[in-house]
Amino acid sequence: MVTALARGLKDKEVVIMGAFSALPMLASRVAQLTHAPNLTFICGGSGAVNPVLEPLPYSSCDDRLLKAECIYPLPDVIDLEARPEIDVFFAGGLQIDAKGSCNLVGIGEPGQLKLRGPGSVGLPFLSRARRFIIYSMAHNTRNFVPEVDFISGPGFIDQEVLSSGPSMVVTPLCVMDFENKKMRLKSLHPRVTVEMVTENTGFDLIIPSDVGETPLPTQEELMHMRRIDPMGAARDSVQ
Amino acid sequence: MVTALARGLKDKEVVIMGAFSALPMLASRVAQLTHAPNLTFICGGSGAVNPVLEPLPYSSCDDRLLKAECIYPLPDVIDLEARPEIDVFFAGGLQIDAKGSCNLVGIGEPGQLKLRGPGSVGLPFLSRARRFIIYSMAHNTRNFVPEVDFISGPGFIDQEVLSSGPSMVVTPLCVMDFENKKMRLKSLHPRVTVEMVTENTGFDLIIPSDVGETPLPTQEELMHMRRIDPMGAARDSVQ
Amino acid sequence: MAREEKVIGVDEAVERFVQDGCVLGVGGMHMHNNAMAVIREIIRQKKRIKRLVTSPSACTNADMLIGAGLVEEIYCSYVGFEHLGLALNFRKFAESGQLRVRECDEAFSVYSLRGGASSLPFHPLPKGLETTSVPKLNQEDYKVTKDPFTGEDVLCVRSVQPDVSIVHCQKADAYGNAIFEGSKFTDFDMIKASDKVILQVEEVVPNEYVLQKSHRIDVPGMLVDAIIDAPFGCHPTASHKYYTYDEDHLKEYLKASKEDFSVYLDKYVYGIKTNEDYLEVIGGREKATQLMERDIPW
Amino acid sequence: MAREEKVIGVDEAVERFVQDGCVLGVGGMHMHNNAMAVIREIIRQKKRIKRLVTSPSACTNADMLIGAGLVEEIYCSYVGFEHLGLALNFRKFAESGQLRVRECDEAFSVYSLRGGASSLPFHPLPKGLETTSVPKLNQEDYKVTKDPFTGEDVLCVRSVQPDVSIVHCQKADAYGNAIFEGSKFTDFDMIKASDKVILQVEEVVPNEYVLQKSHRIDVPGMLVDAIIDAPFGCHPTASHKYYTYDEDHLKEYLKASKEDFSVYLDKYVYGIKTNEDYLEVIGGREKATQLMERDIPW
Repeated sequence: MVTALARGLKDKEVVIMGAFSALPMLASRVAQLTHAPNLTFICGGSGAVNPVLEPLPYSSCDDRLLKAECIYPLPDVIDLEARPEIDVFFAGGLQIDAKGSCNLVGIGEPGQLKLRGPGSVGLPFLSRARRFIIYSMAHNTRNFVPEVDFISGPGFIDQEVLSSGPSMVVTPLCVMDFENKKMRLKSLHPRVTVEMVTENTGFDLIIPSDVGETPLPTQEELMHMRRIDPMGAARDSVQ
Repeated sequence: MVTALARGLKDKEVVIMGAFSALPMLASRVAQLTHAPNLTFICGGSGAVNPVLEPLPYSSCDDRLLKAECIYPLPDVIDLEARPEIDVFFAGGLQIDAKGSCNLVGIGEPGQLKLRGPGSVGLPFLSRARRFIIYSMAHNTRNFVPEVDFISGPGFIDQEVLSSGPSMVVTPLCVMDFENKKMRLKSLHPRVTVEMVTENTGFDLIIPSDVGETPLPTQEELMHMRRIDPMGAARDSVQ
Repeated sequence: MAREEKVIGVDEAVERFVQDGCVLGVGGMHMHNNAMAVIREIIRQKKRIKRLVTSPSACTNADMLIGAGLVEEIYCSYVGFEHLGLALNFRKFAESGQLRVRECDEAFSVYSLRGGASSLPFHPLPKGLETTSVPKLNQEDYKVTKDPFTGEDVLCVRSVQPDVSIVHCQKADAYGNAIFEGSKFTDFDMIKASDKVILQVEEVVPNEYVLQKSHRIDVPGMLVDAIIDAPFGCHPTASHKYYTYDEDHLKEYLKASKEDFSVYLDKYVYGIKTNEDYLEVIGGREKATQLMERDIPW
Repeated sequence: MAREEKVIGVDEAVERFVQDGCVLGVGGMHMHNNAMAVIREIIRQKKRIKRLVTSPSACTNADMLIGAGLVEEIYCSYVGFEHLGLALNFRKFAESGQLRVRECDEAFSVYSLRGGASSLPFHPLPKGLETTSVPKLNQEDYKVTKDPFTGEDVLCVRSVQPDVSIVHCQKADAYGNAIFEGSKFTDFDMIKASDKVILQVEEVVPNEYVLQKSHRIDVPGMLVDAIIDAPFGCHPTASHKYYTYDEDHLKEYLKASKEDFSVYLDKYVYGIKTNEDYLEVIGGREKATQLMERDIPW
């Protein structure tokens, strides 16, 4: 997952992530240490810009992030999220749908939620990031649904937004992208089959003829990951 | 002048001043060292809160103000000026009128100014300070006028404002206050006569029967002034 | 005359500044810098909270007050425990309708406080945020006006000014001039927007310390009404650069809030008198040392 | 691959980032932290400024560009020299109509940039500011909308986003992570609001220096496009904690702007090639020492 996320980032991009983001933090740092030395990444609530991540913490607001190039106050981070500076936003949700919308409000009807979610936090800013990458620690029919009950972060919706939308989805099973604004399988992680993915997805995923295998980390990437994350914070995140 | 200004401040008040304010800076610090230990004063553009003023600088943004309890960023100072926290605002202008309005825009007609003033800066916030004190480095018929050409800071105007308005005016000649929203002579500085004041005021000042003499500084006040302002920055301000 | 100091006891601070039925702000974010010593005292004094205002990501600071049954409604951008899971008191009270949720998002949390801090009647939002479900779920706090320059519709949020806020800083002098030693989160805007501010600190430093680094002082004392000297007062959350969060304790908390939360409250809140007693109950010096001993990269 | 550094020559920075006809922001306030090395280069390259944006109190940073005949219009809250008197180029060009003045005030300066920084279409003002002459004199930039929560009229200002801003910080690393060693004035909001940022600094520090004090870094490098290493680059204004303003020089400047300003420009701007040459012309090491030698209270 880390490798797929890291390779989804380009040099000179500005990348931002929110809560529960050991995985995108690690991916961003690995990208920076390999193919994207001019990447800037911002760890949400802490405001840490380009933290060295030695070691990678579990919490996005941890003071281990303070060894960084700047601790940018959160209100200023939010201002930045509204500016065209952000190239990539990492997103997720209780529910993710075929068009890439994410939901953290809850599951059920308004006023009669079966599951009250934590709340939408920064996901509404997906409408303004150049593009966004969805990552999910689980892949099953409960979280990959035909249509989200509530839109916290808009994917390809009917209304026009500034963002070009979601570009990639990474789960413990596979990597997906979008074709005509609908989710499409792109590559399978080792030992995962197309059937395992379709069985665990609550909608008809586009399955192209040339589904590849998700590339494995290089020796260099592995070395960085092990050094940055000796505690296994990123691995622990995956259910 | 310093003594009159200092005694116009009460303990626990929050006081703010803008450009060209050696005089109110010194007055505030003297007040703090004598009768108002819980006074807070903020030196405009520098953002210095409670600077020790050793020594008193000429410029309101001087880095000599950095020995202070906080350098509050200017945008935050402006936010504060809009809050009910500010008790006293020090004001002045190219023109000051009988109702205590101040003008820094210029003199003449819009689009055909005879004198282009520097601009209104923070004076519009006079509408929100609990009260304000006007100080002027000169007292003549050119700057004390019946009605200002432009309102940079509103005195007693027809529109309702949050402020209770101007409470005191201090010049090199005298101290004035307000009666029924019009300026009134309160006390004369040593060696100044009522005639000297009326001749140098461009409108009919209210002259009560009991015009007093402006109190002289006490030994304690004098000692503080000499220690804080050995260069004479405050004295140099007066024309 | 002498200058008055603002350091007082937590019981006195809560009695004086937290009124029944108030709009309460609580600072900190996720499991960091939650001013728990003051929040526990609010629970002990059973102060009823009309409306709770938090940073964009609230944690036990909100969940514990909710679990104690004291909160009527909350502006909710996020209440949870990040990698440790959902906030179960919040879930229970929200799902059952005992807690009214005013749905919001990070933009609301930030701009409503900034509007409050600047005495603005409302705060506009950047374009795009009208596309989510949030403004539709909360038409009381999100409304549309016209951009007077273009005539276009613009979504706005209500400005928020808490009656009183509880914020944790690492250091302050006795007059309230305070320093955040790590992340500030949205605490500074909360302080600016609030009518009264109770500041919980790890340590009270001399005024001379403040004068030497004035341009690194984050909060001028005039904004602070009471200072609570409470070392380890953020436990079980972290205080940046002082100690980390107590993961074992947070797991015990989450387990209790799944089962019977009153057991937790009895043991750690109602049964406790002073901050010193609390530190004993959570594990004393050994626990404190454990939370402080870390590989610190800075 | 290696990370790219952003330190470049002032001539290259102005060529690349200051376009003819741009909206230009200039930082600093009164006679402090004016980024004069860059401003002198703008004059040498005769870049025409469509609209000048300043802090609430501009000084020689605005007056010199105006005196060089390069500025079409200015958002004016204040242009002057504080205790040294009025800005005479500004007066002359404004009174003769050669300079268009968009009348404004400190609230406009602060909130228009904050609106720009937050990508808001406009920024509301606190009540009361509609009572002065300023909004009446500038109905282009001050307009009224409805508070959607109360239906009341609210005065608003236009948001401002300069095409490029010129700001002075005391320190930055080669990637633009920068520190204000004294007052920040409104420079930080100006940086946030601007499309491009040229940062003039007293000294370039190692990245390791920045990593050790990350929570005291005021500007993250991603906001900075070019760094100009210009010791004494604020002269004749001050650079906080480095040197004070040159009062003798400012008096010479004011005298020249009263008489024939081209004499001043020829001597100190057009006739100069490098920052080192400039430092020689203003008095060399002796002058520098004099401006640095002060009783420093911090």
